[in-house]
Amino acid sequence: MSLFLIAALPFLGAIFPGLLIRAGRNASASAAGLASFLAFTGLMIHAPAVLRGEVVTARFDWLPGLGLNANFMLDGLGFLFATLILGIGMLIILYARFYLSRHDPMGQFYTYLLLFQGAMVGIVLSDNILLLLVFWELTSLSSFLLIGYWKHLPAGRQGARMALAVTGSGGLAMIAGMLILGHIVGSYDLSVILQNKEAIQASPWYLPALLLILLGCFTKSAQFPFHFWLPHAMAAPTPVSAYLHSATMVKAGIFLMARMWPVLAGTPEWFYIVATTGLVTMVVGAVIALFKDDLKALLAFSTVSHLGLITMLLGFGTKVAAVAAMFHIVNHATFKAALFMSAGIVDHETGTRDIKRLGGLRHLMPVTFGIATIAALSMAGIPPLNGFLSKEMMLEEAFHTTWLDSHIVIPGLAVFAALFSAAYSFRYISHVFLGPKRQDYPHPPHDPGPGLWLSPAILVFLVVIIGLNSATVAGPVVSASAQAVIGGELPYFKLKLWHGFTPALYMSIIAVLGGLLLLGLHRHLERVWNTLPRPEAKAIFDAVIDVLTRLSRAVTDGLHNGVISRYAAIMIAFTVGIGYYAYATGTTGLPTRVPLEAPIIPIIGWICLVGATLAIMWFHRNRLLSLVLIGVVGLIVSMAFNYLSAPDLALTQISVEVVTMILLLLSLNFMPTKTPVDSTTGRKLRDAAISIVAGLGAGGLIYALMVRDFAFPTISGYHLANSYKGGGGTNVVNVILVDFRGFDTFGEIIVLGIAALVIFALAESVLSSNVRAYLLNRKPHWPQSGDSHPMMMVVVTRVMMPIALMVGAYIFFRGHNQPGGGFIAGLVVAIAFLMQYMASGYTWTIERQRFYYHATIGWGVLIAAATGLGAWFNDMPFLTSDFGYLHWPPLEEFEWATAMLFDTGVFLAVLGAVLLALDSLSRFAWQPGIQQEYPMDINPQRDAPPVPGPGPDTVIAVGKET
Amino acid sequence: MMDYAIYFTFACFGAAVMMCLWRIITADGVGTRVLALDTMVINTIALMVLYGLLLGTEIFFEAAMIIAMLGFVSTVAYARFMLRGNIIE
Amino acid sequence: MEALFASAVGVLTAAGIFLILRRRTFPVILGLSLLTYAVNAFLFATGRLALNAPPVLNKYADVPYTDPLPQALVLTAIVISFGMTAVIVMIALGAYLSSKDDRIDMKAHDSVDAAPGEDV
Amino acid sequence: MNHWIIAPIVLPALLAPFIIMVLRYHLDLQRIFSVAGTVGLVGIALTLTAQAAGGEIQVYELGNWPAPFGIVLVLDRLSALMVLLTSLLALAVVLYAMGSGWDKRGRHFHPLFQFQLMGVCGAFLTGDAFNLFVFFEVLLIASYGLMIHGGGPVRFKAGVQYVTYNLLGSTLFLFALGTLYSVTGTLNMADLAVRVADLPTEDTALLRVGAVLLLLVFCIKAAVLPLHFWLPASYSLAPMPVAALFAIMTKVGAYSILRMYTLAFGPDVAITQGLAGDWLLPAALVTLAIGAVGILGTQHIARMVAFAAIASMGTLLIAVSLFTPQATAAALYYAVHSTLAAGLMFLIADLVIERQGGRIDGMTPMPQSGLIATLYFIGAIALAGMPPLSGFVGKLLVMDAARDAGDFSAIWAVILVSSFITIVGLARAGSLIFWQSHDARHNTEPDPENEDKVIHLPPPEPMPGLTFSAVFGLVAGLIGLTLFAGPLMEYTSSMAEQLYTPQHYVDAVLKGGEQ
Amino acid sequence: MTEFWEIVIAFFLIISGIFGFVGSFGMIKLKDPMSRLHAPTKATTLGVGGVLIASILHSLALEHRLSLHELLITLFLFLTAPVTALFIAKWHIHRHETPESLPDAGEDGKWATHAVPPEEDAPDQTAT
Amino acid sequence: MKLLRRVFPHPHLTILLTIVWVLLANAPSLNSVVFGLILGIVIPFITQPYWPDRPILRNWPMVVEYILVVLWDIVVANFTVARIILFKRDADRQPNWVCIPLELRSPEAITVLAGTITMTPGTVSCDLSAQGHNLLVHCLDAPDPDAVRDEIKHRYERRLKEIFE
Ligand code: NA
Ligand code: NA
Repeated sequence: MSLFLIAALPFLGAIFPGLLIRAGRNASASAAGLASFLAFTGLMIHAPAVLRGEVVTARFDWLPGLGLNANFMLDGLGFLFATLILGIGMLIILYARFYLSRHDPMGQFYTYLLLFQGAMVGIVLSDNILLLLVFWELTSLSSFLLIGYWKHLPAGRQGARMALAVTGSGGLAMIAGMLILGHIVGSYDLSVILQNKEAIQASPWYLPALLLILLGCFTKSAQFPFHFWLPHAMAAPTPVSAYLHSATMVKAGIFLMARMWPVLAGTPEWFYIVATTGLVTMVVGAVIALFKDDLKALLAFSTVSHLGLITMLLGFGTKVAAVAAMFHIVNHATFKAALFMSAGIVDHETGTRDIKRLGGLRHLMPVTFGIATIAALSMAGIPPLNGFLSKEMMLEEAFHTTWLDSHIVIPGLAVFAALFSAAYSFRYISHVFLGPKRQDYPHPPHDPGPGLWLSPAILVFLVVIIGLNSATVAGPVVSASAQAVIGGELPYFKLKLWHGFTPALYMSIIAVLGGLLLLGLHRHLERVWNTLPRPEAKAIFDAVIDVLTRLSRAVTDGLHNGVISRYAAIMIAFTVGIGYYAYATGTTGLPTRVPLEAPIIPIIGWICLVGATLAIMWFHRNRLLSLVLIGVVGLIVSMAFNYLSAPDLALTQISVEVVTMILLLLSLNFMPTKTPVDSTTGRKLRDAAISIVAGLGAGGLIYALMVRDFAFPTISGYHLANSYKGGGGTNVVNVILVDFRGFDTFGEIIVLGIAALVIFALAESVLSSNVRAYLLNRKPHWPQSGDSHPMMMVVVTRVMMPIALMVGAYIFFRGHNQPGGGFIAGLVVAIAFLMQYMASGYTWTIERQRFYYHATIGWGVLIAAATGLGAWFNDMPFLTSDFGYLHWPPLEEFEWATAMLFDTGVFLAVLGAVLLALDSLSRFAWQPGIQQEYPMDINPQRDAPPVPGPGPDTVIAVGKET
Repeated sequence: MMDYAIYFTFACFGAAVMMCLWRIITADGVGTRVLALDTMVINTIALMVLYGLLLGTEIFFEAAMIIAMLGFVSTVAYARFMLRGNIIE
Repeated sequence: MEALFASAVGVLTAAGIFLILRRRTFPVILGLSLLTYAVNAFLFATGRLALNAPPVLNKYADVPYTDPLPQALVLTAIVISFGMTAVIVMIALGAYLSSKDDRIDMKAHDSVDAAPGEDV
Repeated sequence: MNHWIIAPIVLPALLAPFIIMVLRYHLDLQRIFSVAGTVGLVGIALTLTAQAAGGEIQVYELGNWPAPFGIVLVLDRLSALMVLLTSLLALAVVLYAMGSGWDKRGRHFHPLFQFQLMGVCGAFLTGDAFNLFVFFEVLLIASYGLMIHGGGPVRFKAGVQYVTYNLLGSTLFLFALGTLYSVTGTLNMADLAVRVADLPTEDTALLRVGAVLLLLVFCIKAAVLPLHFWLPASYSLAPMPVAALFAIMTKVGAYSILRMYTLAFGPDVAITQGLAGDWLLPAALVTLAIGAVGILGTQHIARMVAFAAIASMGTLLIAVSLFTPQATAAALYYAVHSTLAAGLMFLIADLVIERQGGRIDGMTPMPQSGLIATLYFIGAIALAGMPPLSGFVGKLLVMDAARDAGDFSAIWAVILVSSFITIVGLARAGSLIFWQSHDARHNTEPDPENEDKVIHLPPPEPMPGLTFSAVFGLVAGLIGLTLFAGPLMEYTSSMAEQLYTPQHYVDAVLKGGEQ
Repeated sequence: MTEFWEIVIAFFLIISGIFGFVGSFGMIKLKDPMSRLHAPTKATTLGVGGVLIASILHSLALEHRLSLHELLITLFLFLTAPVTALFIAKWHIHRHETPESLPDAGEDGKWATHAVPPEEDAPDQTAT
Repeated sequence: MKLLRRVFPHPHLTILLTIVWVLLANAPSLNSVVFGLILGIVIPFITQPYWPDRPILRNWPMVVEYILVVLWDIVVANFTVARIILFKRDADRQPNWVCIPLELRSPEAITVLAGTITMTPGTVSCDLSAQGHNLLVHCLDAPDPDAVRDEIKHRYERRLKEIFE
């Protein structure tokens, strides 16, 4: 079976349990089991070859550009781990089927479990370190889901997050380490990397890479000081603990150390970092385990301790130690999984995992007792069980290892840890199963059905078989895997019970006897232990995360505090700074242009402009006054445009000015007319400083630009030359707008159209909310005068509006050749209608309105677009124009140009947009029942006699009068 | 001769514009300010026509005309705002 | 003339930015208008200043023309900023009317949860 | 004449007014046309991508005026891909907006949506600097309307801030364009490249100012610190489908940086040396860091996703700011990923907000929580750059590309530490939202203090099938991005190669010789 | 001949300058707001009018073409200035005058600006 | 006739607009007259809803006479007022309100009257009475308000009555 399929099967299998859960829990579990079984079978097909020392590979180029490829290989090491992962996985699936309660979503469980299984298989089969990283992080993610499976338990959530944070961060460090490694070697393929020991260890980046990769391994394998997450992960359902913390997740770190052993090990750095960490972890875990009352916590710390043991072995860097490590991996997986499962059975049956509440179960649960006892004795290192064998090997290796020239440290501490290990193992047996029967179990306990005990029983069987017959049962696998780790000639070793009276044997005896002694003294030791100050890892971790979160919150909220003026100030200051930097790092030439002289009129204009601008700043709290002053500025700016040969700009500016001012007045009607003092003097000074610097920047920049000639001929020379020839118009600005750069104009009218739409939509939204009630009941800023539609205004408008329309038409028609054009015409016409609005009021006017603003905008855009599209019929690009002349005797010739049609679109869009915007704003002031019957309030000619009340002739029918 | 007259008139209207600005800034009521702005607009129209006269061009005519038309609209809008609050009712 | 023009652009920019840094919507809008004047003038002047040389072709005489392109760009810019101003005026009004507060600043934790699609 | 090039602009530009005029009162018809238009856009984008894949750069001369005098649209691999990305995201968003009923919580959603697409596509396609400004404005003003769609005081206020900040940006854009025009006398990007290369030394200071101002404008769009302040509030307070669409807007900024700073002010151009490189990289690093910190530091899911968007822009810009073909290829891959991922996460945030409110404090269990939690998990994986999704691939690509940079260790450190903070933040939020809501303690004791804060939510979406298929579509996109990382990376490499040989672009636009 | 026309044109220009100046000067000099209102009419009529006439004469006499479009500006000003003045006067009446301070409005009782509809006792308009 | 009225709602306006167009075009060519006439017909047709009634000018010679009188008065008044502003001390001036009872009834006529008063320097039309029967005028310097009233009624209102009513 292809390695791809073996790696993919668990993932494919993950889909089904979730879907099949509707068909029942058995279906779901069977699907999960089947997937594991198929993968396991596939693995076993390769067993003969692998045990012969061959390496099975499968390669697929996923992302060759990066070197991230789906390359898999199966060697002895991978085979050992894959077998454990899949084999124990099947047992867990069986066990979980009976362990989980009716309320637990089992489909989800199996999905997560298989995802995790797939990730683990992926890690051990990867022949590409980037691919390995992918699976590595996947185990963090899937274990997060598994640990947090019981989402209603706070402990589960926190444990899951802690596990993710710790192992995930290690994984991130590993990314860096792996990238460095790949960089040194020039490939991310493991098989290549493993050939390059010399290059790697000679590289100056060896130590960083080593540290980063080990960080990943240590966090994953719960090595001190990252060991604290593991006990908290025990909040997960027991099948999860049994799986993750015996054979799989925590072994991933071990696996990787073993995997990289050929290229990373053998240096002093490796020895001191890895061996020391392993040693410390082994001791610390063992000591803590003895004092844990929670069965699973006890097992968790024992796991920490045993992982430390394996790590230490790998850290020794000797070949025999590596063999011992491999062997202990197998042994630990078997007895620890069995222990977790038996602890789960106890929990399941008695309702508690607290050792203090247990005891005397041997009579009530004999099967469980048998399983647990054998497994625990193996863990304690009692012959003839498998735990004894590998522990012997460990002690033997420890005895021969010196640490900083000391012959004592490692053997001493190893014995010390073994002693504690024996003690907690004995405690597990004696305090749970031995002793008198109790009356106060939460549930009356009895042995479960075979569904629950079958899995641990199989494992315990292995424990015994390996112990008794290690060379044949475990020998081939251990050899094959050790060979893969060592990468060369295997050292001489023999897996057997009796090696003679070796130092290890004495050390073992000391450990077992000492362990019994410790168990006897447990009560007293516990008292001492409880008085010792010991840092609670969870509290520290929580505090760190809490500080991190608070700090993040403080930084985030402090930085993004919603004060836009600060945002703007930062942006402006930054812009000026960067701009100045860019300027200062370049060179500037001397002025090349003779400046224009400044006669009196521009000087007066300048005085007025600057005076008005300063006055705006001074009086800006008086909003109406500042509007008036803005009008002055606008007037002078447009005069300046006029003066400086830009008549089109002047026309546009002044018309836009008026409409803008009307919009502002309309909105000011609903807003406060005064701005209160909000800023301190300090703030004002700061703002003034920023403003002045920015002003100097803008002014200085334009001055520097204006006094120099263009370095190249500008493209507008072409526009001047071709405006008439190619565009048919003499007003070059207009021809640019509707022809050369008509596409800009197309975008521009769309902007305007969108603006109107937005305004309309916003008005709808506001008016359909409860703002409406506020608007209806609001009082005006100040008392209103009578006579809202004075006769003179109305009469003058009757004449002015048609004339204004005429002017609009004129501006439109001449635009192509003289200052003007569709845009200005649109504004002028809009203002003409606005005049009518102001004269006779909104309701009266709107009733007589014959066109719809939405449609006007739409037509405008469509006509403009259609003009552009018309060119397609001649197979010319969008907006290609044409023009010509018509001759109707006796009239003179008329020019026609498709650009005029485009300009018509502009005209309509502008007209519609301005009117829609004004219309939307006007609706804010609308009051129900105001039906204005007449265009003017006072009209002595009117037939109807005046109604008493409101205005003489006004029919302001408010409320009841309608 | 004519040039001197033009410059004289320039000076007169220039001074007028500045007086209007002075009035806008210093007046105590908004009405006067609006009035001053309106006057300023009218003076500006004169200045523009004058400038066109000086240069012998008609290019400023449209601007002057549009300003004459639109100055009215904005003045009315200001006044309506002060009288009624709502300028389109 | 160039100095006058440049200093005017500078003053308009400075005043505009000063007002944009105020804390109510209305002065900010005024500031944006001033800044728009400034940038339009700036853009206009990138074609260099010229007197009595409007870019309207004269069929009868060979006269100088100023650079028409910046004028066209400024025209586009004026129109666009008009649309933008109209929109911001309107949103500011909507914000004021629905919260009775014309402060432009928000709180860091403001969220729309209280009433999606509704007003408080 | 290949008229397809302008189709992504003209189609929405015609569709929107059509909807306004004819279908103003018929929401169902609006929806049908809007979706049809978006599907059409996808089709057009696919056609364009196919046309561009060969490597030929096509130029569309609007009005039949030759470059640099008229405006040109330019189709190369990069612009084609960005248009395709836009259209795909848009399709998901429009389906979601319909399914969730967001499109009827205010007026004119669909026209504004179409106009937004027009603006974005135009920005990607244009070859003229001022026209780029115009399209920026089109997409901005449409975004203003979409951002405040649905109304409400807080949203309006955020809208004011958003518009204000962007108006400053638009102003800056004009300052930059004016300066560049004034120095070089042209607006066409290709012509600009030619002229910048020949610029006399006395004008370099002014040109540098113009170039750097332009860069700042794009950095505002791309939300680079310290110019990112507009983003958190506007994205988190916009309707979530709209925020999802906005995921493409930041990419417009990144695209523009890449375009201008490879074409005209490229790494080989002496005059503009050091303008982008010197500070953009540190700024991008800080952006990433602040984005990550924001993810952990917020209490609202929408705001969290907004910060995630900032963080992803940080990563993207790290790659951009290296200005090497390899890094650019990585950046482009990451851009596609982060657009889809951020879009996805905003939609998921909406699913959550509509059912539970957006505060990250696990109030009550929500309907369909299992499915949504799964989706959230997927989205979080994508955003955090965890395997197996494309975020991880992208992150690896960026880190790998940074390897040759002098300060690669700093880059790696920031990326990895930020990833860690992101993971912690997303995990925290997810476990509070989806898990803690099941906590017995929370369900049994009603909190009297929060009684008045009870959130009254509208009924969940009227067409859940549509919303979920939109979300699934984006998930599928991310998966596809991961599976086909190899070919995609090849394609982005070819895009980068095209970008770093600007002469082809210049030749195509200017037909080999200027004037 | 040209010189004669130049003198005529100069005359009109000077007249207009003086009246333009006086108009704005009045606004500075006159103290009460109502009186200030009289000032701009000078700028509007003879001020601008003079320039316009000068412009018409200039094109007619010196450039020998008929250009009357300046008349349009006059037309606009004559149409609009009274309305402007009326509004500002109404503002003044509204703010600074009372019915008592003004002359009697005859049979109509009040001047229109003061003829405000009586305050309704806040009808609840939200209901409608 | 009805059709004609609908097509030409305001014939005077049509004429005025045509003139405006010709002035705008600044070239009294056939082209501009024809074009102006077309617009002069189209535009009143569009704006007709806003000008529902149809005022009639009865006495054309009087229109000319009125215009001449007003222009003359404007010139004279300008000088008078300039003297007041420049040379009269503010304290010596006697500003005054004048109430002018109106015989005119047509809004157009009243508007023309009020406009005339405003455009002649020295007087400004300030308000109408509540039902439009009196006009309030402010005088810059009027020691004798009644004289002002009589002159206005005599010089302007009388002529306007002949024109409009
Ligand atoms: Na035109
Ligand atoms: Na064309």
